[in-house]
Amino acid sequence: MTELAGVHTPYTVPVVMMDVLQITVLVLVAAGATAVVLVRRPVRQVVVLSVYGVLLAVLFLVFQAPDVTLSALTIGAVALPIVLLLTLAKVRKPEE
Amino acid sequence: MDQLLALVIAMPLLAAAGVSALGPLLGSRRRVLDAAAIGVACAVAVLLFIIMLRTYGGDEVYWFAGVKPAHGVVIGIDFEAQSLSAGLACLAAVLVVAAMTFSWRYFHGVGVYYHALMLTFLAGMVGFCLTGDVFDLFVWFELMGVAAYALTAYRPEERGPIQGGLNFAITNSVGAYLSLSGIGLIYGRTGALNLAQIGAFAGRHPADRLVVVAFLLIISGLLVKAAVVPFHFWLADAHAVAPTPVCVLFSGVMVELGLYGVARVYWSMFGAALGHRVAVGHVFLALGLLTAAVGAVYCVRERHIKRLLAFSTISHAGMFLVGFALLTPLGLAGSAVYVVGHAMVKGALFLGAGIILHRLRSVNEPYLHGRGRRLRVTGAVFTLAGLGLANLPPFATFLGEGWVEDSASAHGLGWITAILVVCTILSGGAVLRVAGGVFYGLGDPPGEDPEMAKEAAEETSETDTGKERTPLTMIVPAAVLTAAAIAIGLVGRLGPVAEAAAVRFTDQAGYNATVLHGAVVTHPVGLFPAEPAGVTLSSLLASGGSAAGALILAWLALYWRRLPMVRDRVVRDRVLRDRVPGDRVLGDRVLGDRVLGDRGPSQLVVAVSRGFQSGVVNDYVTWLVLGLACLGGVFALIIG
Amino acid sequence: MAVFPFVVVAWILGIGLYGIVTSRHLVHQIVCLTVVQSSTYVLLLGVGYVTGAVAPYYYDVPDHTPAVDPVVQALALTDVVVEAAVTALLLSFAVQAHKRFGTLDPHELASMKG
Amino acid sequence: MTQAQRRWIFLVAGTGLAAFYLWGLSGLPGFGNYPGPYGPAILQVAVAQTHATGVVSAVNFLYRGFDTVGEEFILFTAASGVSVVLRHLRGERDRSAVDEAADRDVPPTSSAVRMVALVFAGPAIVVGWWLASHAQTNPSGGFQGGVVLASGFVLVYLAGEFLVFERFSPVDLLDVVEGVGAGGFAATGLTAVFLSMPFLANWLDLGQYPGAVSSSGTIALISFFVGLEVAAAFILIVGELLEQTLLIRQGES
Repeated sequence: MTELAGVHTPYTVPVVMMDVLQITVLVLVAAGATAVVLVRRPVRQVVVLSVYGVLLAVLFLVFQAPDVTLSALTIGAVALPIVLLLTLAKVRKPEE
Repeated sequence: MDQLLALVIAMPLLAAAGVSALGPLLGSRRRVLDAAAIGVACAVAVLLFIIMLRTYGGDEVYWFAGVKPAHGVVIGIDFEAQSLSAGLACLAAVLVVAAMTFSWRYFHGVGVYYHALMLTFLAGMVGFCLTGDVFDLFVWFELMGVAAYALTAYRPEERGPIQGGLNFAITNSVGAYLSLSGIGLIYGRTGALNLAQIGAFAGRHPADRLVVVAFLLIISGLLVKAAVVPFHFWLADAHAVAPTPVCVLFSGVMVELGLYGVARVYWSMFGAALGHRVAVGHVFLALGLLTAAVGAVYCVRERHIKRLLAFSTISHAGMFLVGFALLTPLGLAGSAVYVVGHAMVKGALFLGAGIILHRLRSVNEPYLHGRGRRLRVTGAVFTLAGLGLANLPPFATFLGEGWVEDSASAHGLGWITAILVVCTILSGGAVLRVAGGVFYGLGDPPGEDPEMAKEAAEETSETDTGKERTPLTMIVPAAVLTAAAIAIGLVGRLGPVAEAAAVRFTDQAGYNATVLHGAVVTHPVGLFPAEPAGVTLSSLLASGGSAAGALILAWLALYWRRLPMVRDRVVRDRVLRDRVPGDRVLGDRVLGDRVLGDRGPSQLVVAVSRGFQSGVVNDYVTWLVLGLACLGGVFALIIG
Repeated sequence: MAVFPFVVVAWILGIGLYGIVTSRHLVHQIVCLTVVQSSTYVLLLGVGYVTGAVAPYYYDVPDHTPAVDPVVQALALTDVVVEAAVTALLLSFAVQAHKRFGTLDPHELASMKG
Repeated sequence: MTQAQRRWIFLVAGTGLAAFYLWGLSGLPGFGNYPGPYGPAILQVAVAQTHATGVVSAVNFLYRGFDTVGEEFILFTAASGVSVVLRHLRGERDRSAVDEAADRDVPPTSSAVRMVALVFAGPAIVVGWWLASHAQTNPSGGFQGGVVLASGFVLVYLAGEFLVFERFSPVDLLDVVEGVGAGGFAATGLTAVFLSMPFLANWLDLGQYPGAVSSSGTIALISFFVGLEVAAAFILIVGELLEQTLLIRQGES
C-alpha cells in the first residue's frame, strides 16, 4: 500500500505491528476452531466455544469491525452458550 | 414507479407477523386469520401473475429504498423481474394457496404458527426468485430453508419428523454456508454484490481460477437444495416425514428453485466469464442424467408412497437440469414448462397421498392394496395425475420434456431422449402401480421389504377427526391442480412465448444494461437463436411411448406373479413359505428373490442402496464434500 | 500475509466439516456447524479489509479518512443473526430427538427412525 | 459406512476440495487490498445522505435494509419453529408432570449468584436499550441491543426468580411483541410505499445534525423495531428451552 505510506494513519500502532497482531489473532482463531471441534464432551465444548467466540470478537476488532465484534460477543460468547447449556441441561443423561 | 414488486414480498411478511401477533389475541376466532392468510397468498399469486404478463415485453427493476446505481456502481438492492422468474414465484404462490386450502381441515389444530411459517416460506421463495443481488439470494435462501426445516418438523410428536428435519437442516445449512463462502470470494474479487455488476466485472476477462472456485461454491448450496446426485440424500428423508401439504411445496417448487438459482447465477453472473463452454454444459448434463436415473431407480423400488413420490421428484429434477444444461433457449423453455406441469401433477399426487393418509391412516403401499376402492374421486385424480407424470399428452409435462428432447436432438444429443423416456417410464410406472393397487385393487399386493414396511408403518395419521368422508377442501385443490396441468398444456402459442421468455433470461448483456443503466431491452438476444417450439411428431411419439410404457410397467408390477412362466414357482414358494411360521414379511422378500433368480446381486443392490441412503447425516455431508471435490477437479481441468 | 487469512478461512471450514462428519453427538455436530459458519465471517471481513484504514465510523474522525469496507460488515452482521437463528432451531430439534429416542448419536437416530 | 470409512473418504475429498480452494485463491487481490467499488461508493455518500455517522448501520438499515428484512424474518421464523418443535412437550407436562424427575440433582442457587445476577440484570436491560437506540451513531444497533436486553431478562432467571421470569414473558405476549417487532419493520418499509416512495425508503426527517440520537430518520426507527423483535425472539427461544428445564425442576420440588 504505497499510496498509504505518506498518509497519516490514525492507528496508535504502525502498520507492521498491525500485521503481526492480525497474524497472531488469526492463528489463535484457527487453533480455537480446531479445539471446538476436537473437544467432544459437550459441556466442555460449550466452554471452548465461548472462548472461541471471544477470539473471533478480538479478530473482528483488529479487522476494524466494531459492530461485528459486538455481535460476535453477544452471540458467540453469551447467547449461544446459554442456549447450548440449556439444551444440554435438558438432554444430559442420568449417569453423567 | 411500480410498487407491485415491493408488495409481493412485503404482504406475506407483514401477514406472517400479523398472524403471529394477532393469533393469541383472537383466541378461538382464529379461523379468521387462517382465511386471511390464504387470502394474502391468493393476492400474491395474482400480483405475480400480473407481473409475469407485464414483464414479457421487458424486464422490470425495483430499487429498494430508492437507492439507484450511481455512475454504473450499484449501492442498493434490486428486484429484477422477468417473465420466467415472476412465473416461478407465481407458481410458488399458487402451490402455497393449494397447500393451505388443503390444510383447512387437515390438521387436528393447524395453529397460528403453521400459517406464519407458510407465509414466510412463500416470502422466501418470492424473494429468491426476484432478487438481483447475490447476498440477498443467500438471505432468502436461508429464510426459505429455516421455514422449511420448521415445517418439516411440524408434527414433532412423531419420531420421524425430527430425524428427517435434522438431516434436511444440517445438509442444507452446510450447502448454504458453502454458497456464502463463494459469495465472499467473488465479492473479494469484484467488490460487487449485484448479479449484473458481478457479471459485468467478471465478464471482462476470461474466467480465472478464482471465478471458477466461486462459481462452484455458490452453486453447491443450490445443488443441495435442488437434490442433484450426490447432494440429494436429504430429500427423501425430509419428504417422507414432512406434512403432506408441505411436501407439495418441497417437491413442486422448492427443489426447482434450487435449479432456478443455478440457472440465474449462470446466466447473469458467470456465463460470459466462463465463456459459455460446451464442456461446462456437459458437466451439468452428466449430473442431470445421473440424477434422473438414480431417482427413477429408487422410485420404482419404493413402497412408502411419500418417499416414492420424493424419489420421482429427484428424477424429474435431473431432467430439468438436463434442459438447462443444453444452454439453449428451447431447452430452458422446456424445463420451465416442465417445472410448471410437474409442480401441478406432483402437487395433486401429494395431496392425493394426504387424502389416503387422512382416510386410511397409512402410506404403506402393500398394506393399502385394494383398501382405497371407496375413494373414487381421489382415485381418479391420482390416476390422472400419475398419467400426467408419465407425460401423457396434453399434460404440460409432455410439452416440456418434448422441447428438451427436441433441443437435444437439434444439437446432436438425440440419445438423451432414450434416457429421459426410460426415467419417465420408471417413475410414472411406479406411481401408476400405486394407483392401480390402492384405488382399484388390481393385481397382487407388492412384496414387502421388511425395512420399508418398518419405515412405512412409522407414518401414522396426520389427522384424527372426520375420517368418514373426504372434505371438499382436500379434494378440490388436487383436482384443480390436475386440471390446470392439462389446461396449461392446451394454451395456444405457449411454445413461442415460453421460448421468448427463455431468450430474455439468457440475454446476459440485456440483463446488465437493464439493471446497471436502466435500459429497456425490447429485443433480447440470447446466446443461441430460438429454435422452433412446437409439437413435433417425435415428441408425440416419445411422450405417448412414455405413458404407454408406464402403464405397461405398472401392469407388470401388479401382475407379474400371474405370468405363466413364474406362476408355478410362486405357488411352490408360497407353500414353502407357509411351512415356515414366523416372519411373513421376510417370506415375501425371499420369495421375490427366488422368482427373480438372482438373489445375490439383488440383495447386493439393496445393501448398496441402503448404504447410500443411510439416514446418517454424517454420511450425507461426506458425500457432499466428495461430490464437490470431484466437481472441482472437473472444473479445474476444463478451465485451468 | 497476502493470502494467510484466507488459508485460515479454509482451515476453519475444513475442520468444521470434519467435525460434522465424525461427530457422534448431535449437539457437538450443531456446534461444528457454527464453526463452519464462522469461517464465512472471517472470509467476509478479510476480503473487505483495507490496510491502514479505520473502522467505517465518522463519529470522531475527519470525513474521508480511508475506511475499511462497511458492506462486508453489514453482511457479517446478517450472517451472525442467521447463525443464531439456525442454531436455536437445530437445538430445539436436538431436544426433541433426545426426548423421542433417548439418544443424540446420529447413527442410533438413523437406525431408530423406522 | 463405518466411522473409519467415513473419516478416510472425508480426508481424501476434503484435501481435494481444499486444494481446489487454494488453487483459486491466486485470483484474489491480496489481504488488505479490497478493490471496491461497492464500499468506497457507499462511504462517499452515506453520511451526507443519511445523517448517520455509523456507516455500517446505514448500510444495514437503508442501503441494504432489504437484506435486514430477510434477516429479521429468519429470526422470526426460527423462533416460531422452536415454538412448534417444543410446543408438544409443553402440552405433555399437563399429562405427566413427574417424568424424568428423579435422576436430577440440581443444587439450589446460591445467594451470591442471586445477588450478582439481580445486580446485573438492571444494567443489562439499560445497556441493551441504549445499544438498540444508538444504531445511527455508534457501533451498535437493534440486533446487539436486543440480545443484551434479552439477556437481562435471562439474568432474572439465573437469580432463581423463574416465576418472575415467567410472569414477565408469557409465551402469548412474546408472540405479540415478536410480531410487532418484525411486522413493524415491514410496516415501516410499507409506509414509504403508501407515501409513493420505494419500499424501505426513508420517509422521516433526517434531523439537522449527523450523529445526534434523533437523527437519520427511519434508520433509528427500524433499529428500534429490530431490537424489539430480537429481544422477543431470544427470550422466546430461551423461555421455550427453560420450560424444558423447568419440567425437571418442578418434578423435584
